[in-house]
Amino acid sequence: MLKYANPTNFLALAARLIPWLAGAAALALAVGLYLTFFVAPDDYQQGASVKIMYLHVPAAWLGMMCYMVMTSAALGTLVWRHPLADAAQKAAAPLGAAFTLVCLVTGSMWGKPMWGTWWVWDARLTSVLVLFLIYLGLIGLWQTIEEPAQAARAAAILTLVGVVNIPIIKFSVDWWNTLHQSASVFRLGGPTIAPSMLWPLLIMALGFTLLFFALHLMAIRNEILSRRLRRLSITAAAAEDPEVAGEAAL
Amino acid sequence: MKDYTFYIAAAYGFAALVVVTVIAKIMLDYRALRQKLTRFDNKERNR
Amino acid sequence: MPPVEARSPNTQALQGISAKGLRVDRGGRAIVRGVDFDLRAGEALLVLGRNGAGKSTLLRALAGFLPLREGEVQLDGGAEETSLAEQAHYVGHADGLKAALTALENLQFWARMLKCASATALSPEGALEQVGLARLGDFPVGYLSAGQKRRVALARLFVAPRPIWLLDEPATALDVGSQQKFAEAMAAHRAGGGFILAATHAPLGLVGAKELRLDARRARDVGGAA
Amino acid sequence: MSSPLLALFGRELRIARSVGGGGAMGVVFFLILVSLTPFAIGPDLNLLSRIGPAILWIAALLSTLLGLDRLFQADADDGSLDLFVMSSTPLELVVLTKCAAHWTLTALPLIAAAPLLGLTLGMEPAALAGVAASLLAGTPALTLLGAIGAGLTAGLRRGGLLMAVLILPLTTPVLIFGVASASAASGGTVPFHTPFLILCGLSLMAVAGAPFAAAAALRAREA
Repeated sequence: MLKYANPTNFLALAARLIPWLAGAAALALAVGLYLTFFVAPDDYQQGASVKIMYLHVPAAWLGMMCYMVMTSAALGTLVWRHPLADAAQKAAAPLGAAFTLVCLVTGSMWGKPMWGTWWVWDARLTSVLVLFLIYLGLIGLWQTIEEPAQAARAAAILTLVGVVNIPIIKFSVDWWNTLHQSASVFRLGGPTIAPSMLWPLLIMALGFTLLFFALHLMAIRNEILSRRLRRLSITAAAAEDPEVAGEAAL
Repeated sequence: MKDYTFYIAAAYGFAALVVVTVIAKIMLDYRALRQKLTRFDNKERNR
Repeated sequence: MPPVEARSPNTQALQGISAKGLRVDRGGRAIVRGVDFDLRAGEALLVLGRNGAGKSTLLRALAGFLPLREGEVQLDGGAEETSLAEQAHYVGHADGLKAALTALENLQFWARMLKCASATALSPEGALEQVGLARLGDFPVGYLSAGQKRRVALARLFVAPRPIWLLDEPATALDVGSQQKFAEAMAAHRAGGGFILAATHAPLGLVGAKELRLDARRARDVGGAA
Repeated sequence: MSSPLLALFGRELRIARSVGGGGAMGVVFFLILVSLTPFAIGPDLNLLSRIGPAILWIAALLSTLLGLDRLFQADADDGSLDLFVMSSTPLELVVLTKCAAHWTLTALPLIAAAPLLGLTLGMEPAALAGVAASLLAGTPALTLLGAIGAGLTAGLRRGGLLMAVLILPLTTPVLIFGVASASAASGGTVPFHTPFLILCGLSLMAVAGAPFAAAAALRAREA
């Protein structure tokens, strides 16, 4: 019975992997933070506020990467009917939403010193906002449909529809942004990044990615356990009537 | 060069807050699920 | 405005219910016409008839969900100014349970919502015991089978006791054991001076119950005190 | 008297929590509506900040109303509504309690989120406070008027849209005085308290009248 053997194998695998991943993530983040605050030079224009970039850009990458993970999980659910795929997809959505939220808020906090307002409808920030809304929609879908298998298929379809639309959204937001080019907007990111600033960025991104995978495995484990609990309580409820003989036959 | 420490602190503070809440939620869910499942096993055994 | 806090209905026990010339319309058509019955404390009335004869309509009218086109219902004894509906329980096809809540939570809610300070009220746990679902208290109702949901709904009768039971096919989805248990509960209710008006096809084991036959074709009341 | 209504209030909150973010869905809808407007109007913050209060109020109006069509539907389907009619607590108070629970679950998060979203429209703090205050005063009226619509359409299949069509015209005064008091907060000819007090009056009128209308609508559903 591959279908049932799989989750238990996964739990054993996860139990081994999670401590390592968590440790590596902590290490990478520590090194990244150290580099960011003590080694990387300030930007000649933006001054020290560029340090927020080391948080903002990795968070944006993670938001995108998480959606790619969900897309492959959606394919796993719909095409190969892999039992763990929908658990992986459901586990990834809140993480994706959290990372995009971090990206949006840190972007706004970086924008305040630059443009004097908390939020600017910059092309990239707006696309990330739409991505954040898509994540919220997916999480809402899972909360509404109780039956796991049905919810998984619905969410998988919505994710795939989303992945087709994200490039279109990106393009149309850029076009929308340039069409209304107003003086107060200038693109985030600035010139090519000097090597001394690139390294901390890559290490921070690595740290975030490791953190994501550690949390993702843990969330999948939770999802498997909660489904097992649901199944157990349904069967237990049905089998709960020793006194009333005829019940099971009904 | 204006002093941006407030914004940097706010940004990193918020990021830390979100990450810690996500980790805490996952860990708490995990513990709650383990407890319920073990309670189920005991109930099964001693029924 | 009747006092919002209903005095406990059985300060003086309800002696009898009598109905004369009841007529209930639905969609402009007389579904039930010329219905008379008289019940004394402890008696039961079986409302019989083919599907569509208006059994449910009559019960829903008595419960106050539908207006009576003609005729009236007399209550003698029992607390004044409280309508029949406030002294009755209605068990219809829908169980009135929230799937997301557990059986206990549902019963605790109904105990407080249909609040009545009568001594014979069972605790939610006791009521579940009465219908043989003691161990299912903390399961979400959504996980229970149709029969179990039905029994949780019937447990509501014990949580906030009221003299009149309006039962619309109470035995559906119940298996033999549960039907037997419920028949005993009904007998106990009648022994305590309660009234039972049940619309049913399956035999409910109501001993010495009066019958009221609503026959759709002749739309005429044939029944009467058996 | 209070214990049945408190029990009902508790049950509503518990159901919304266990069925997943009952309230959260309304806030997400509010967030989406507010973010859609700049896509139509353009990213220019000066323009957006001028019409900010209007955007926030229209979004709040729609998300409050469209969250309401399920208010009585679930109870009508599972038979709880019949039992409410039979309980010794008047149906009007049951309706008022359900509206209070719904208001706490959807309108309060909305009022908390409105100022944050106002930032994305470039509104200054005074206007944000104005919007929050006007929403606090206006949303009870929206919830209660919506409850009348929900009572009328409980049990109908396509109730949601019909309910909005029935009730939206009735909410125009609330919208007018709501936006007026929100804009007045950030300076302008009209002092803040004039439209604001009228808004409070509208809400109080709704609290007094709507439960009777909604209860009558629910009773009429059966006959």
